[in-house]
Amino acid sequence: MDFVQNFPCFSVILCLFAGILSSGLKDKAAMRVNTCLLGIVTLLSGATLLYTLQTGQSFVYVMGKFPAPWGNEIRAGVLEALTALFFCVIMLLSLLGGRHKLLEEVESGKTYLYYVLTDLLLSSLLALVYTNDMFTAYVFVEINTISACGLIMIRQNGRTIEAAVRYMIMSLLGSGLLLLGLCMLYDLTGHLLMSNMKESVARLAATGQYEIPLIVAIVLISVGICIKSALFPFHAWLPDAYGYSTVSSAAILSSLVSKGYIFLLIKIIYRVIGFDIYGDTRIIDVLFAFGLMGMIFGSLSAIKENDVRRMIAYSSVAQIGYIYMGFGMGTEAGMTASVFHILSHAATKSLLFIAAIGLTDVSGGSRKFIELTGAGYRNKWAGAAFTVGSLSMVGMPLFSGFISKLLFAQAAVQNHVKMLPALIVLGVSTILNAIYFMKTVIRIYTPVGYSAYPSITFVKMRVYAVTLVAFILLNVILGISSQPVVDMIRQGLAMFS
Amino acid sequence: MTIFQSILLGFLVVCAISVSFSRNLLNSILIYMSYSLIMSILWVCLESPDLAITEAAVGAGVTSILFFATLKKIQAIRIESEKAETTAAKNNDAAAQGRQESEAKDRKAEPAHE
Amino acid sequence: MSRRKPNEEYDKTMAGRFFGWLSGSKDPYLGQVEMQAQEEKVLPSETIIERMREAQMRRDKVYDPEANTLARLFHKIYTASAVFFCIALVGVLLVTVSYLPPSGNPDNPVNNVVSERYIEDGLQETGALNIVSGMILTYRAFDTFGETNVLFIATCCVMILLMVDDAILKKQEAMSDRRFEPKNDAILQGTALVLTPIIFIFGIYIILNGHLSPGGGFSGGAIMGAGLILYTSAFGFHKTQRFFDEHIYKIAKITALCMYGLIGTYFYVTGANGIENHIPLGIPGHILSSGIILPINFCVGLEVACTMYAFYALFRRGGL
Amino acid sequence: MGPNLFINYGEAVAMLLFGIGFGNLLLQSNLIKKIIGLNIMDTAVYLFLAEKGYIAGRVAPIVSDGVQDMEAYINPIPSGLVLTGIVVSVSVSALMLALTIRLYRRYHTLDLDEISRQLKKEGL
Repeated sequence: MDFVQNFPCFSVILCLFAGILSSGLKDKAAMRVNTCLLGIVTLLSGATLLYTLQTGQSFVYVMGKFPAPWGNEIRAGVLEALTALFFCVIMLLSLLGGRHKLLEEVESGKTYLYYVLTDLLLSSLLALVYTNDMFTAYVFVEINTISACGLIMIRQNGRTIEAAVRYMIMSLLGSGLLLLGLCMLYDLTGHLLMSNMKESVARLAATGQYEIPLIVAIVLISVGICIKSALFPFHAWLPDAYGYSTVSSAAILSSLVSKGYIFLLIKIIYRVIGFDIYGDTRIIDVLFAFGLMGMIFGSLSAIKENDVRRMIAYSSVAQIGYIYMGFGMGTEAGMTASVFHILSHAATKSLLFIAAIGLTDVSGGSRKFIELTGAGYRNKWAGAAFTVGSLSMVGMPLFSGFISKLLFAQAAVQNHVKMLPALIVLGVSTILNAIYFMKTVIRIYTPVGYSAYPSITFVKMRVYAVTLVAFILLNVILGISSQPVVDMIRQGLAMFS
Repeated sequence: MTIFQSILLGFLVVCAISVSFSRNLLNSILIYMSYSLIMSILWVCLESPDLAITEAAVGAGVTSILFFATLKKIQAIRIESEKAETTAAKNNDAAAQGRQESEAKDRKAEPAHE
Repeated sequence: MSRRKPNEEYDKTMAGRFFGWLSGSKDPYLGQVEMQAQEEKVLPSETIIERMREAQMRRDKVYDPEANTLARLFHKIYTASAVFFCIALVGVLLVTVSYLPPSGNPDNPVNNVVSERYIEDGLQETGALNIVSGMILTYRAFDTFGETNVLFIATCCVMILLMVDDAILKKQEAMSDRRFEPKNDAILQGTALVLTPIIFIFGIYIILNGHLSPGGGFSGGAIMGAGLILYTSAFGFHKTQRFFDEHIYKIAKITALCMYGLIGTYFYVTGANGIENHIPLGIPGHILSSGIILPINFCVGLEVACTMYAFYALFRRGGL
Repeated sequence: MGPNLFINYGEAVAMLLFGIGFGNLLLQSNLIKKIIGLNIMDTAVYLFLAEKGYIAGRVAPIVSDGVQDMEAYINPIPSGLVLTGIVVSVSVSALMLALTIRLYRRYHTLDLDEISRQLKKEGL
């Protein structure tokens, strides 16, 4: 066995260790440990990605000496490694971009706990990405939920605590349903490892035995994960949680935490239930419908919003709708588009959050649109970054959002029944996106002769500006040379089944 | 054994429903405690002693203690004489003034009975 | 900045103009484009106050359930639909249960090769008489490590919420003298004096016998934590702090988790790479046996006991 | 309705409890009761699992007298899963209780609807 195959296991364990050790360190040291950790894990994920691309197949890593149906397992293929790499990079950039706000907004003496939380959050995300065992997935979903709750409430005002409570209640409803579905599936198959479960499920589906319990279990798992990832009717907690927490948390939550759950759902669809059986249950039609509704209603709520961060949060609801719409197509192309949208949305949404904080900082900390007038001149880096993010969200060519919209449109054309609604809603949603994002961009570039707030220069915010530039580059790279990424996603999805 | 288990299961359902409808928070936590204990007995019947020990220690023990500590913190456990006043204050909850008064009273009374 | 041209010339180059724009030296629209800044409209302060009052009244009206029939209606609809959803959920689940394999039947799909190997070879492979302990700590060790980390992260979150700064805590205690101390209740203290050692010994017994009899790290740790809580509520935080303060808590927690992590990692990596691990399994039935299970149980027990006590202390006092 | 509802009476009760807990979590406006509902929901799932692991006439999976036969012991896997689950649920409920304390300190009420009404009235 090659040494590289140890890397996924190492990266999860390293994150856990870093979190544990950071809990005994001072604030500064914990920050350094966190940054080093993110760098190392990025390298490890990159090496895994290269290795899987070279060998062209996925590998299974047995945690302990007991093989398949008895022990825990980790599995890494192209898609897993790509997602892990992407998650690490985005987390690193989000933390760097929000660092100056973190010092202001978190009680001094508790900052190290923030880094403990992010370390463990990263470990849970990686475990969700790599795991090949349903119960491990459940345990790490819980770690993910608790640490996300911590990230929300670490900035302590009444709003965030209330948002954290709402978030926890919705998440725990979702976890309960997920656990129940998982137990039922275990009862029907007798296995907990994904590969063995898939064999049993295929056998059950072929013989028609236990048909109703199987469908109910699949529905419970899907609904649980939909609740946790804030699909449209379950999104009530989202605007407060994203809008009032500290900016790094908002970026991480919107771009990584919900995506981790969605990635788990993709794994379950492909590796536990099987794509065809999942398509036959018709739950994908429900996902499709709710995805479309989310696209419209999320955008409408965003237009009504008078607060820039809540607007971006509502835009997340719409984007999650896009992802579920891709699931709902029930085709490979739809899945590819969804996975690409996960990556592109993660890159863009965190950029928008980080840029928005730069704009509000030069507007006296207010997030109302009226105060933001001309903020693009006062903080030019943030203004440019916000413009790039908005253009990408709207779907301008050159940026990543364009590619994902293109892929969604292609996928829609292949599916004859769902083509018309998908294309119409895609168009309407793009227009709505354009309305609220362009409104903001015009607002921040409306000149004001005299401003009460001073402008900010490069020297004062070097790290912040470099982060924004890195984000913009990431976006543009995803937009211009999207083909290799799309190919990798196709290859990875092919490895899943 | 089946009859015994059925009785226990019946108790579980009764406890769960009465938790939802009991007015006093202290009562509902006590009922939840007994729910946990019944659950752990049931697990002994189902031949899982590991679970029974853990549930008795964690579910009925530590979780309930945490609930009590919370109630103490939010001043839901009051000494009897105060109870009448505060329930009266609770009834016209909309009147914010009355609430504040009762809180002020609670704060004054707190060191005495903590 | 090293630049060869003098300042005036540099300002005229593209780079100079770009960086000048970036650092906000000049607003490019002003004067050159036919675009004028809006004049600021100044409202008299009475109007502002009036408007604020109106807005507040409007809000009160909109969000007051007594005044707003629409909100009340919405609430009713929400409640009704939630009740309906719950009843429907229970109905669906009951129907599902009626189709599930019959309970207590040996031929169910759950009783397959997986549990067969756990039962028939578990003793030889793990050295533990208690198959459940053997299963969660060796076969499925990664899950259990994750679970211990759930406890750890929950403590961190509770700390974020409830931890009070040490100086403030000291001041508070100085002001309201024995706020967190009990009132020297003779019955409570007498009982605690007898019970605490027994509870501790029982907890340690359960942890050490985790691989031989029911129990293990989690239950034993919870029992020990309960013992600590009993001692604290009888004798007060000051007496507990003599042997268990924040410093010791941190050391114990980090040591336990790191030990667990190291043992676990050694076990995973050697197992996965096909290297023989040199952990002896011992003779089944002895206390010192069963390989990694005993030390891991010990670590888990320590961590759980610390966590349970930390929850209680943070809830009661806001510090350890 | 399938054939096994009355044979699976333990599971049926577990599902009933799950529904009650779910309803509490969804409908109660009092936070403490919500948390109790959450605990009831979790334990209901664990009851379901334990029932599924039980096999009539067999004993707990602790090797005694050197008998190592599949026919002698119940399935150990559900017990292991539930053991994990109990610890998860206690940490989640501790976190929720801590949140409750903070929320009470800020708004002096446990009613989540009341809190959001106050927030909206403040116009935030």
